[in-house]
Amino acid sequence: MEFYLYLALFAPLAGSLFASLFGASKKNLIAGLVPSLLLFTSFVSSTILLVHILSGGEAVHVEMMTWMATGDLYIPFGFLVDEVSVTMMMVVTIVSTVVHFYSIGYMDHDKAFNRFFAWLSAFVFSMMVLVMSDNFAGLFIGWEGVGLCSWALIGFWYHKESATWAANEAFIMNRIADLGMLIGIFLVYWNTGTLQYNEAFAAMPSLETDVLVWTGIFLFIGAMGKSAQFPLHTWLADAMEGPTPVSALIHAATMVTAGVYLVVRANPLYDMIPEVGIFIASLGAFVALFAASMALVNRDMKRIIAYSTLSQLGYMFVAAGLGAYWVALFHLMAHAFFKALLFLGAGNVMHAMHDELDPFKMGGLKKAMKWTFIMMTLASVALAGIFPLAGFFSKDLILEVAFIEHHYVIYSVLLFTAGLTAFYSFRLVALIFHGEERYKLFGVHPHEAYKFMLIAMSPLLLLAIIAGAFKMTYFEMVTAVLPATEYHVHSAMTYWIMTIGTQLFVILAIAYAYKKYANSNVKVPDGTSKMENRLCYKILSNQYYIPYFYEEYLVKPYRELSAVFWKQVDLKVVDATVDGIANIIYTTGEKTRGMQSGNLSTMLKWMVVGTVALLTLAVVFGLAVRYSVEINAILSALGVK
Amino acid sequence: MEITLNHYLVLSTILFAIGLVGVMRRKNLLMLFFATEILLNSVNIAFAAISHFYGDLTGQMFAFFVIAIAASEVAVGLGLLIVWHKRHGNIDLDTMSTMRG
Amino acid sequence: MLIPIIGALLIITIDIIKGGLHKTLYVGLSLLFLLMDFGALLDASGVFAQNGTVMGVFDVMMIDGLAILSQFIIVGASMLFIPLALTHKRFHEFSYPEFFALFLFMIAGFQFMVATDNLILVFVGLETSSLALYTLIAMHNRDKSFEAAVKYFTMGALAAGFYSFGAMIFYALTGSVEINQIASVLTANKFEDMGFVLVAVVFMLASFGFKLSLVPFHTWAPDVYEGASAAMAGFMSIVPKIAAFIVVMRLFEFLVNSGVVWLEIVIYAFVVVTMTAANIWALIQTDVKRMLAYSSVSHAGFVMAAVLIGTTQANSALFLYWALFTFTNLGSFSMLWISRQKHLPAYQSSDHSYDKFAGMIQTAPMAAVIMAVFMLSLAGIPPFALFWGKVYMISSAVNADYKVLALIMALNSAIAGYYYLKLIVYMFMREPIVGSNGHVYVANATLSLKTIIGFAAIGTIFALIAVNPLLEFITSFVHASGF
Amino acid sequence: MFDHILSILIFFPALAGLFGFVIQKDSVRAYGVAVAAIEFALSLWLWYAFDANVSGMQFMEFLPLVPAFGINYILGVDGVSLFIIILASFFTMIGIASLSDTKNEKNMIITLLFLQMTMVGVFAALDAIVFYIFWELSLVPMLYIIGAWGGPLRIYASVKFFLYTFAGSLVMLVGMLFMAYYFYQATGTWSFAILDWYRLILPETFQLWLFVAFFIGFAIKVPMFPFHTWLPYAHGQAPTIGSVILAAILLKMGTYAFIRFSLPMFPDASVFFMFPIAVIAIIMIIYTAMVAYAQEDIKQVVAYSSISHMGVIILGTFALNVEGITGSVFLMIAHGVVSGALFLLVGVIYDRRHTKMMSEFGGLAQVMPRYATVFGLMLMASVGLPLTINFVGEFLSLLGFYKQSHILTLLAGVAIIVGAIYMLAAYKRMFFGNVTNEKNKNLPDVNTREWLALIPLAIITVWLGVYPKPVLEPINNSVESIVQLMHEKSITAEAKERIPNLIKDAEAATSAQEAH
Repeated sequence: MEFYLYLALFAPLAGSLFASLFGASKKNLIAGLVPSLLLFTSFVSSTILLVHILSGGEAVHVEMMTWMATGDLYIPFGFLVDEVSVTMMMVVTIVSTVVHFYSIGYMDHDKAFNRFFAWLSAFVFSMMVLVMSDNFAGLFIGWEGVGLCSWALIGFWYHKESATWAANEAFIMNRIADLGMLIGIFLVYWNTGTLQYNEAFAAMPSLETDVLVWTGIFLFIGAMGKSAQFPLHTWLADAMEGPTPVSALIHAATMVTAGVYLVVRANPLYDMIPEVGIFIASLGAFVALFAASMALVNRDMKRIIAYSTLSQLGYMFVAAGLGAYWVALFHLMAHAFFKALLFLGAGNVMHAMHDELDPFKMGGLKKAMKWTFIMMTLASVALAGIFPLAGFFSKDLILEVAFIEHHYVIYSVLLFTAGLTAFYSFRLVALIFHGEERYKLFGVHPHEAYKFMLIAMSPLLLLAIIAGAFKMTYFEMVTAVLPATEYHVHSAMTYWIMTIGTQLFVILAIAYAYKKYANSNVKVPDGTSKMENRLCYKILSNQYYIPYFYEEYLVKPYRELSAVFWKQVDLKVVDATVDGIANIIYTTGEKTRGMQSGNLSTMLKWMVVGTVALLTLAVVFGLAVRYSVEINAILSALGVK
Repeated sequence: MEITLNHYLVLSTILFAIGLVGVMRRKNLLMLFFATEILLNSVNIAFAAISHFYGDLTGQMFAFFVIAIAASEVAVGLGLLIVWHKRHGNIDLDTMSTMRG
Repeated sequence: MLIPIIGALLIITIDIIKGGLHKTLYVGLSLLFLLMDFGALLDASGVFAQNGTVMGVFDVMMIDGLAILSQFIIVGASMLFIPLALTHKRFHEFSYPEFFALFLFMIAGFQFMVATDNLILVFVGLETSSLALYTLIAMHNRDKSFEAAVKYFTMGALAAGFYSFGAMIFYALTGSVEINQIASVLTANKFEDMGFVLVAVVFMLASFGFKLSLVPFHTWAPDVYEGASAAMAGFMSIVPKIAAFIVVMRLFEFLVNSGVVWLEIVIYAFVVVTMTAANIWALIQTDVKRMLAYSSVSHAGFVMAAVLIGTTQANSALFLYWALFTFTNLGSFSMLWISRQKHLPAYQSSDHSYDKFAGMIQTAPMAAVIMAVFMLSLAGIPPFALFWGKVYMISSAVNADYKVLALIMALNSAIAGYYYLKLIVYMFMREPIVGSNGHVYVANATLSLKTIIGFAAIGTIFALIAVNPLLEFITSFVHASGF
Repeated sequence: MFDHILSILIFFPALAGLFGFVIQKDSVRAYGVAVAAIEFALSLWLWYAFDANVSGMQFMEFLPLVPAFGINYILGVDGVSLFIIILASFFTMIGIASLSDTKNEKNMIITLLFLQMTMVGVFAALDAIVFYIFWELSLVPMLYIIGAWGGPLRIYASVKFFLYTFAGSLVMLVGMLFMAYYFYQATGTWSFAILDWYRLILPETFQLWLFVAFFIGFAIKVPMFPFHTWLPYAHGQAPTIGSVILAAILLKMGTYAFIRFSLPMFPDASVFFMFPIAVIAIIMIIYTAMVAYAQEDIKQVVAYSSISHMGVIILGTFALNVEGITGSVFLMIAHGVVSGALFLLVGVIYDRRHTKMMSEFGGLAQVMPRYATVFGLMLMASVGLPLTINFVGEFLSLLGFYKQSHILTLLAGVAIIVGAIYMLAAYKRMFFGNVTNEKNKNLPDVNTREWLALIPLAIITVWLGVYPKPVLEPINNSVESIVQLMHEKSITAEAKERIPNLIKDAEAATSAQEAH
């Protein structure tokens, strides 16, 4: 088994290195194929491991070598394949394999083809490290690694100002969160004396609660950054500057879910501190709604999908926060499939439309791109959570969890959000594929993507449809390590009401979306229509002015303050003092050199003056000594001691 | 009245003071040398008086040495003075301030 | 001690018998006599090591450790100086045999000065040497040197007046002119008329302050150094001062140690002011020679601290410092001496202006490196000679609990660093001035001069080998003579 | 022969430098490379012969210098100094090898060889005065390098560098003399041997004063805020090789000296001043990082970034526990490698365009992809990405200090954010976007001579990031002995409590083992 573990782990790295050999040379198909195949092997070996786990084999745990060892600190490169990590491995390898093959077509015309695959495989490697590590330090390696790769891939088209800006924003925001993560790790180490998951979690129950609370909070801050939870969410939408496959792999399926994975991984910790769990859950619910609302009015295809990702992450955190870790993980998995599918579909559309992103400028594409249309529709259905697709099983489960745990506010928020989700997903579908062909105005001639790209997407389509079927087997598996709480509404009655109610609500939302956007009188908005001038529309389309706020009140001041520190403080104060001291000495010299007038009689005067001065001193002192008795008497009379 | 040691000392002190003032005020090199002579001789007086007071000869010995040295000093001094006068045609102190700072 | 006098007389007689002989003869003769003198010193030191301090000649002469050590320095420095007369260019003072005769007389004077504790003899030695020195300076025979001589002479005369007056008061107070007698009498009567003692001390301070060029009695130093030939200046920065230091040590340390607070304070002030002020003035000089003049003033102030501290370590530090200083300072002045031109080029404001040395590393690398070594040593950069002196001196200050003084001394070296560095900057980092070729820097060089410089350089660079034996030797002598 | 390996390491380059004078101008570079290579080989042999399990000093040498005053020529290395020595010889080698064409190259190379002597000497010296000698002497060649080959402000920069450091170290010298004096008081014998001083337990007041005296000397060298202003000038004006050596080795002298002198000699004072110094370190980290962000000159960015990193090193040092100190020592090496590499990289572009202004560049990634890649790697190392050399150091340093103070560590951790900000911003300005400036249109990519220097550095950066054990282990052992010494020497209760007692812990651990 260990062999397969190493294979699964290092195959992507090999792919990345291979591709990077061609880094600076011009496009070479090999550089794309080899990594993809290596990823496939990685996928295969992950599957083997999964089978091994499913067939009741125990977790595979290897310790490759020491990384850091000093004092009492001992950090190995250790890897663990248990029920949780194998799930993640599967998700990562499946999606990334698909995305790789897809990208061979998608990046076909890009001159930096090779570089793209180098980074993409590198990302997969870091992601594997992240999920497979058996200690926090290893997790952190992957954590930073994926950050780096996402930086490089968001800024992949580095000649675009917006792309590089978004890349840096993403990296820095993640860094902010990583600081929290780091502090969390320190807390774990100094309190449990180790960073190994099992030992650390074993030691935790004996610690006092506030330590645990702080640890939980700081670790979660790290999770917030990666999973783009409020207020660190702005980078995700901007990250859409990257190539679409990147968005599909990193910013939908894998990296952004790392935060959820962390919480799930640390479930023993979070079980001990439910108050933090509640916070996580409420934040998740808030983000779910918050993101969905922004998706409602947005006019950028990819951003809409990004927001929906954000809101789905919210769902996952709700589940995780409420202790339903396996549910969170399940939704993570399901979501990965249909969201990746959605993105890849969007990628096809972009190609067809020559990188046009505004759905209002499309419409009626279903004729031109039949398969893409079908796939995206199904993906949206899954996302909306319509029976019997994947979304239904995972998402409604979360609703139930919220309901059963008696968090009715969260429940209702999530329910409402489910409606919104359905609405904006089908708003998108409708705008792109239905209605009349507005793109003709812009003189583009859309065409369906390559066959093999569509084929590459098909596994995702399949999984998006049937993933729900594995629910119980999956449950059996993960609950070996995760708290096994079955979530059943007690009375079948309420259950059916809930389920059907939700379904109806969602379907209504979908219908409304179609009615509003699928008809022929949808025009390309030009900022005049009265809806666009509504306040709420403005707020939403400006993402609640949060990016503006960051720019104005954080970035700018930082820039100005730095300038002040340099120009005013460092040069004008710190340095000036040093030079000032030197100058004072020098100028005293200049001033007093007059003493050396070179005139003999002045010199003589100086001598005499010096002598006389000394004389007077001497006389005074001498008198003082001679009459010391009297002087002391007088002083004491004056009360001086 | 009887002349005591103190009178001598006071006298020599006064002379010394005069010498000092001369040294400071005089601009003429020659006068300057005279002033220094006064200085030394004032000391001689004191030495002679004190040695008489103590009744040992050390003081007078010192005085003799002082005289001798004063003499040789004058010799050297005058030598320098003459050379200077040869070169510049004056013996004014204020002319000799080419080096300064 | 008589040896140099004999030598001087011999030189004069030779000249009387047959004039117009070449200077090399006189140089050789003086060297010879100085060597004999040195040998005699060695012998004397042997005797001293055997059976302690020796009094001689009606008990006015006193051969103790200080005397011997200081004479070593005096004679040694003179031996380093004499060969500098063999310059490439003709400087006519050296063509007079009187020059060498006077020189030897001067040495004798200094030796007398240090080898006695009788104020009369000190006075005699002081004046003999000074008078000779005035003449030697004047013999350089340029306007500036005459001016220098006159200034030095006049102030010297005043100083002599002060000295004799001070001595007179001491005599009046104690009826003796022997320092140890004075000391014993004063301590016997518990300094009852402190006022007068202090007055006497003031006059002594004034006269020796002049010799040691303590601010504000230093005003002669820069001018005289500038006026005198570089070699003579280097000599002046070492020999007269060590002689004066010995007398000051003899005279003041018993006063300081017997708790005359006033004197302690005053000397403290002198030390600090001299060090700092001289450093500050040295910063702004444009002529290297003048800068070195001020720097020697500040070094004197630095060493004056030993008199203040007055422990055995401090006194040994004084000798160690001065021995090392001899090498370094003579070396650097000789470097100026060999770069001495007869006529100033247009771009030079004075004989040794800084810009004369611009870009020296490219035109005369070897000379530049040696000069740099001397400068670094003066700045107290380890492991060059003066560093060890500084360390030992500061350490002695520390050990005597003069913490602040130690800090001031240290920081002064930092200030001093600037102007030594200035020369290095000119030599290594500036571009050479057009029309100056490397020859300028060795215009005046001959084998003997180079030898001396090499000698000084080696002494400066490899000082750390010599430090230990030197230290042990000095300490034992100083200790044995009760300082 | 190898009993005197350290002396050989110190004086071989100097002697070779002397011989260098006679060598013909054009072939002197080859000579320099050869000498430096031999030196490097020797230093590697030192590592090979070094016994990692011994925590004490090794290859000790003793030679009386001024026994009358207790000054002796004592050498020795332990895990702390070993790798900095190797680093020094390594950088001299690649520095000379990759030296771009300079006027009077000969002087430069000879100067570098002398500089190497002083550098190795500082880290090998075990006698305060010998240490001081090399410490001061190291200023002179650097003064010359900056002043003779530097930019327009070179003279101001070099003199400032020299005087500032000189003044500081003079105060330190006074401190040393005090120390020797106290030792004399206590034992009746003069000694400047550091190992003797270790045995001396000082009353706290003395410790405080001495600590301050030493601190001034070290702080200026490090340089710590607010004594740092000489550094930007020195770096800004120095030629590439000068900046490389300065950043890679000379700055480490200060931090090394903290570990060698301040900590073991004044444990209580170290504890007493821990928080003030930590605050200074945090100011260094954040403030200088912001200043770096404001720079327009890429070299200045790197210069200020080194100050920022030195802040982390200081913080780790004053964590006063094994994790922290080990981390800081490792970070010294890491920062040496990375900042050295960064300065080399800046030099690469400077040689091509003779400007360091970032506004002059932009879109370089298209013109010089390989250059961009190496720069990117070093940049990521400098922002402390895991699996690069810097991360190990920063992680351990912060981890260590977290034991002492949570909130301060949180503040110091901001380093990983602000560091990313200025570095990414600089990288963006230089490499991303389109090539706007005509002059950049066809710049040649990195050439072989530059690869010669960059590839080894890149390899080290990753290798030690992935597998730091061979370096970390010896450091760890030596640091453990230092910490233990501090614990035993400390007299105040607070110090006892803040400085961990390893032996006790060890016993506790073993007993726990038995319990299982």
